[in-house]
Amino acid sequence: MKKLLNAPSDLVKEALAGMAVAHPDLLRVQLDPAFLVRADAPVRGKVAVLSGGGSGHEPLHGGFVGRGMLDAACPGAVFTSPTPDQILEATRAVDGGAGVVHVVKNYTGDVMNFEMAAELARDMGIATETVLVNDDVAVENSLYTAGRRGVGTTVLVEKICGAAAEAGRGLADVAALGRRVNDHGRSMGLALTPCTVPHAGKPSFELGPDEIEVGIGIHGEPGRRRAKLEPADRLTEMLMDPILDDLPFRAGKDVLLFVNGLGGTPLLELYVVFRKAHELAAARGLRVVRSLVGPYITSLEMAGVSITLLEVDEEMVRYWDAPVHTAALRWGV
Amino acid sequence: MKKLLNAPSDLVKEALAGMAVAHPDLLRVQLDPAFLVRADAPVRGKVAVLSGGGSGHEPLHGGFVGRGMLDAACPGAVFTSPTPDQILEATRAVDGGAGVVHVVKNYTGDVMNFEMAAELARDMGIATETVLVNDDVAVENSLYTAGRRGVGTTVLVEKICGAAAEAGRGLADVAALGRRVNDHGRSMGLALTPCTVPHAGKPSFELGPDEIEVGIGIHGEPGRRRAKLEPADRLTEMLMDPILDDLPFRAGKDVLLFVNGLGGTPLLELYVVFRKAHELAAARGLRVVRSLVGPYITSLEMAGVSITLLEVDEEMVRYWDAPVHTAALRWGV
Amino acid sequence: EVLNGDAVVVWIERAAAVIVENEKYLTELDAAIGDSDHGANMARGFSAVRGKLAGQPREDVGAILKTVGMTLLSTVGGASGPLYGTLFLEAAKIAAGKAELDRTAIQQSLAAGLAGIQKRGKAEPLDKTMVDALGPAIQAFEGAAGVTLAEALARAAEAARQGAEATIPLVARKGRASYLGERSAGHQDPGATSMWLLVRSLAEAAAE
Amino acid sequence: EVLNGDAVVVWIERAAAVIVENEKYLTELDAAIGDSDHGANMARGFSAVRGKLAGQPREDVGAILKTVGMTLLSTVGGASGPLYGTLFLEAAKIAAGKAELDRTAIQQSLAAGLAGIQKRGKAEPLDKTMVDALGPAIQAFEGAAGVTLAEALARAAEAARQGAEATIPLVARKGRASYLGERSAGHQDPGATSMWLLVRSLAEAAAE
Ligand SMILES: Nc1ncnc2c1ncn2[C@@H]1O[C@H](COP(=O)(O)OP(=O)(O)O)[C@@H](O)[C@H]1O
Ligand SMILES: Nc1ncnc2c1ncn2[C@@H]1O[C@H](COP(=O)(O)OP(=O)(O)O)[C@@H](O)[C@H]1O
Ligand SMILES: [Mg+2]
Ligand SMILES: [Mg+2]
Ligand SMILES: [Mg+2]
Ligand SMILES: [Mg+2]
Repeated sequence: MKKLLNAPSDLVKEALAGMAVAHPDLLRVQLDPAFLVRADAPVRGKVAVLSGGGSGHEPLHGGFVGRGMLDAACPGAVFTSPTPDQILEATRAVDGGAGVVHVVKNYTGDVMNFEMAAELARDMGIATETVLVNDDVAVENSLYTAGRRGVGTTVLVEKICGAAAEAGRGLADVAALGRRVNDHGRSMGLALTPCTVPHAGKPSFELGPDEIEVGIGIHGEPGRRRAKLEPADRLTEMLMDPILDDLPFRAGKDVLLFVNGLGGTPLLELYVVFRKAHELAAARGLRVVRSLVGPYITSLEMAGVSITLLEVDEEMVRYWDAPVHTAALRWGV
Repeated sequence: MKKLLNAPSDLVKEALAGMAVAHPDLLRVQLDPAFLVRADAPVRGKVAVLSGGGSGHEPLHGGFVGRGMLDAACPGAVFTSPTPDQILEATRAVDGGAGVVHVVKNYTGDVMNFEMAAELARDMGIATETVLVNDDVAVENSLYTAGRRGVGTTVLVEKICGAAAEAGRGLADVAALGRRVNDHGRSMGLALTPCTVPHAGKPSFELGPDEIEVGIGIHGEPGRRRAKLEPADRLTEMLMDPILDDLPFRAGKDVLLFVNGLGGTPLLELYVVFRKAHELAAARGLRVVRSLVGPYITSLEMAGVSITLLEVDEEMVRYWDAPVHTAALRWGV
Repeated sequence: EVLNGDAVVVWIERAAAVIVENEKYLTELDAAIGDSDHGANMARGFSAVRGKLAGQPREDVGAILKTVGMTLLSTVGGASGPLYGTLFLEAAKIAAGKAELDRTAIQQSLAAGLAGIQKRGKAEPLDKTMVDALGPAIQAFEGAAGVTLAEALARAAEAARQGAEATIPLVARKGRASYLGERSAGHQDPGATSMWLLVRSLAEAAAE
Repeated sequence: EVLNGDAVVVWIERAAAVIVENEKYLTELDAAIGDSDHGANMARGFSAVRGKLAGQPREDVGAILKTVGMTLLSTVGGASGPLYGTLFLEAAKIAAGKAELDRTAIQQSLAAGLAGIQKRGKAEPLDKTMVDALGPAIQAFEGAAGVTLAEALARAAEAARQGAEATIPLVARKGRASYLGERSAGHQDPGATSMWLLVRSLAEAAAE
């Protein structure tokens, strides 16, 4: 295992310490239990937006803490959901009296830990709402699974909810908007290489030189099926077709197209995929009105890509365009 | 070789096409010869800032095209300097009558191709100035080499020159400022894994499971020496010590600390390195007044990191903070 | 034929030791159908528990179990954290204020723990989870009338082992492994395996 | 004992074929001490040249060489692009307006090309560059008095080959390989190698 780290068990805390000194204007870090909050938290009277999950998906979530996006992020160990006490403490630290929205990716661990934290917060008189993100079309049959995973749409939910909260919208409103974003977003990914969890010390799975995993999550777990490596255009179709058919996305609609790198894939290749995805969306009569390209929700150093398509309405676009000032996403400020 | 591409020879052009559809508000792409210009080029009366080099270092340079940074970028084939005609055409396309600054990384190919382009531009009556970036302290003896390579400081030169040009400074001023930034910036990098040039189809070099290359460039070439993989803190010292000693950076000065990912290294690890680099800078009595962390000048999917330290003055900080609106770097707008 | 506070502490310390010993093994099981962290999660949690138990008074078995539950809850994370946390917290409710647990109390505690796990995680038997080790263990314990407590717990441990092994052919329907669909068959569930180790430690502690 | 336009075109076409054939080999040499692109750069350039020469009139050797130089300049890139471009553009100046090149003109053209390369790239002999193949080739050509043109060029090609091979023990002082310092020794310079292929193609064209 070749990684830039000291002890695997110190990785997350040392990275948090790095964030604290790199972005003192943006955020504050607390270590025990571990969480990040925006520098001016709690913001009186504003709904707070909090998310969290295992580490290893950076910049998600810590890189999205700041004005116009997340009030707090709770990082767990690598690929391990944070614990209820972390989430509870962060919830308390950012509650400005208007309640806290928890943005939760749909994984059993995240769901249960956030659930327990929300129960504890409720007992302390803090109102919370949970927005569950489950946008991964690779998981087809939710009856015999833990349900669809939360992947790329998470970033869009966090941005749009964050902006709505910043604009003064109430707890129920922000949560409802977040759910609407989730309902209109669909994602799918594929991996060219596995990643290595620092504690495990070796790759999570093995792939032959011309094999890929299709329908991959973001935790280094194998995907839904193994396939042959093909040209980028063909692989882009392999992701876009199920996405387009699922909502389904209908001609004439406006969409946000988000091509996400899983960590180890160069930007050059992401733009090659973006080009084809854009072409396929256009061929279905969709208008790509907003774009995002880059590694925003990653799986350590895994090479691969995920595509997210969000059918946007006027309100979502307005909140997408609203100022945001975080380590990883910034505009208008 | 596992990459998201179609034919290797189409990679750069397809990625440019992707950038064109992803960022129509920011930039325009021309394909033969290939270059990108900001959407409103040429800007009348403004000095234009142009850079270029081999592809494979994304977001450098194309991701820095836009208001407040580069007016144009000329991408060559992967790791291959662009040609004089590309540079000449881009220079013509962005000249707003006030001249064009060429930001050139010090590699034989870049230097010669830019030189020839500048000669041709001069023949056409376009004034150009060249800012040569050569900040890599790993190359010690410039007498017996092609001189120090241009690495991380390039990003800082482009940002600061771009802001100065946007502020209406003249050609000689912008170039002088760029040279001052170069003179006060120092960098060094190391690689944990090689990268694979698409045309070559296999890794540029081989490294054992516990070997690293120290003093690496950004073209997949081997570094100055091979060393054992050590804990991140120790590796950070291995980069910071030569940097700190070289300028030398003196106690009491303000610095910008830039921890750059070479492509395949997760953000989590970059922050671990940032933490230690910040500590080492502070131990020397330096004040880290600005930070940048992320993959900004990369070497395809290479795992590794480079550190850049820039001794800043008030003017550099002011131009660093000035609004910038590009695909990869954006604030204040 | 009872478990007092000392015995419970011995149990947990044995469990901690065996979990830490088997960290790599549990992680390898999780690598096959999950995300390679179950070993690290459990080792982190039980190491923390070990530290917490050092200063713990032994009079109230419920209080000991509560400490274990709270510590697991705040250190394990992932899916197993809330589930193992719930197991001990629910058991602690039954044991609250008791200096020792007799067979009935033991059985009620385990049953309350299982019920808590199923309420929180919604897993049914044969969903390929830790339930498939704990469920059979409780049944075996209930069924072991007329033998010593130690023997009853040994039978429970053996049932847990068989239950864990019996997850191999199953297709997961809960947790992260369920995303693999048919590809999850052929691998033993990591959580069922750690549950077996936990029950085995209990049997060993009772046999001492 | 002259090279006319047809012969020059035959030369360039042979060169293009052999460069494309050896793309992988040149890239491998560049992988060892450079950035793995020399083969692709040269193949891209000479393929473009091939396309350009199709419609090229044969009367003016200078015009042919200029087309080659301009095309290499705008398609090769890297360090080798401007250098090979300069070689042909400088040679083209000598050959301008000539329907054929005699020995003196050939010699002057090559010398002008070398001078251009050295002016642009500042490399001295033994810096481990293409100069180390072209320099010896020109010397051998000059020294080959009293033999046929074909034989003189064959000797030049042999000198280029030896010059390229002689770069193996050298420590690079110019170009990207110089960053490797001592580690550059033990590898043959890619540019010197492609230069040898170019001179060899010229000898073959002259022998036809
Ligand atoms: N809904 C559930 N009910 C019961 N047990 C579950 C459930 N989901 C997961 N598990 C158990 O948790 C184990 C995985 O734990 P762990 O790897 O620590 O967490 P995660 O899956 O979040 O990475 C599985 O092997 C399974 O036994
Ligand atoms: N300054 C120089 N003078 C002469 N030849 C040079 C010089 N620098 C590099 N070269 C030649 O160029 C070759 C490398 O070409 P290429 O790989 O295409 O370009 P790059 O080094 O830019 O990747 C070297 O092998 C060497 O022969
Ligand atoms: Mg996990
Ligand atoms: Mg090159
Ligand atoms: Mg797991
Ligand atoms: Mg090269």
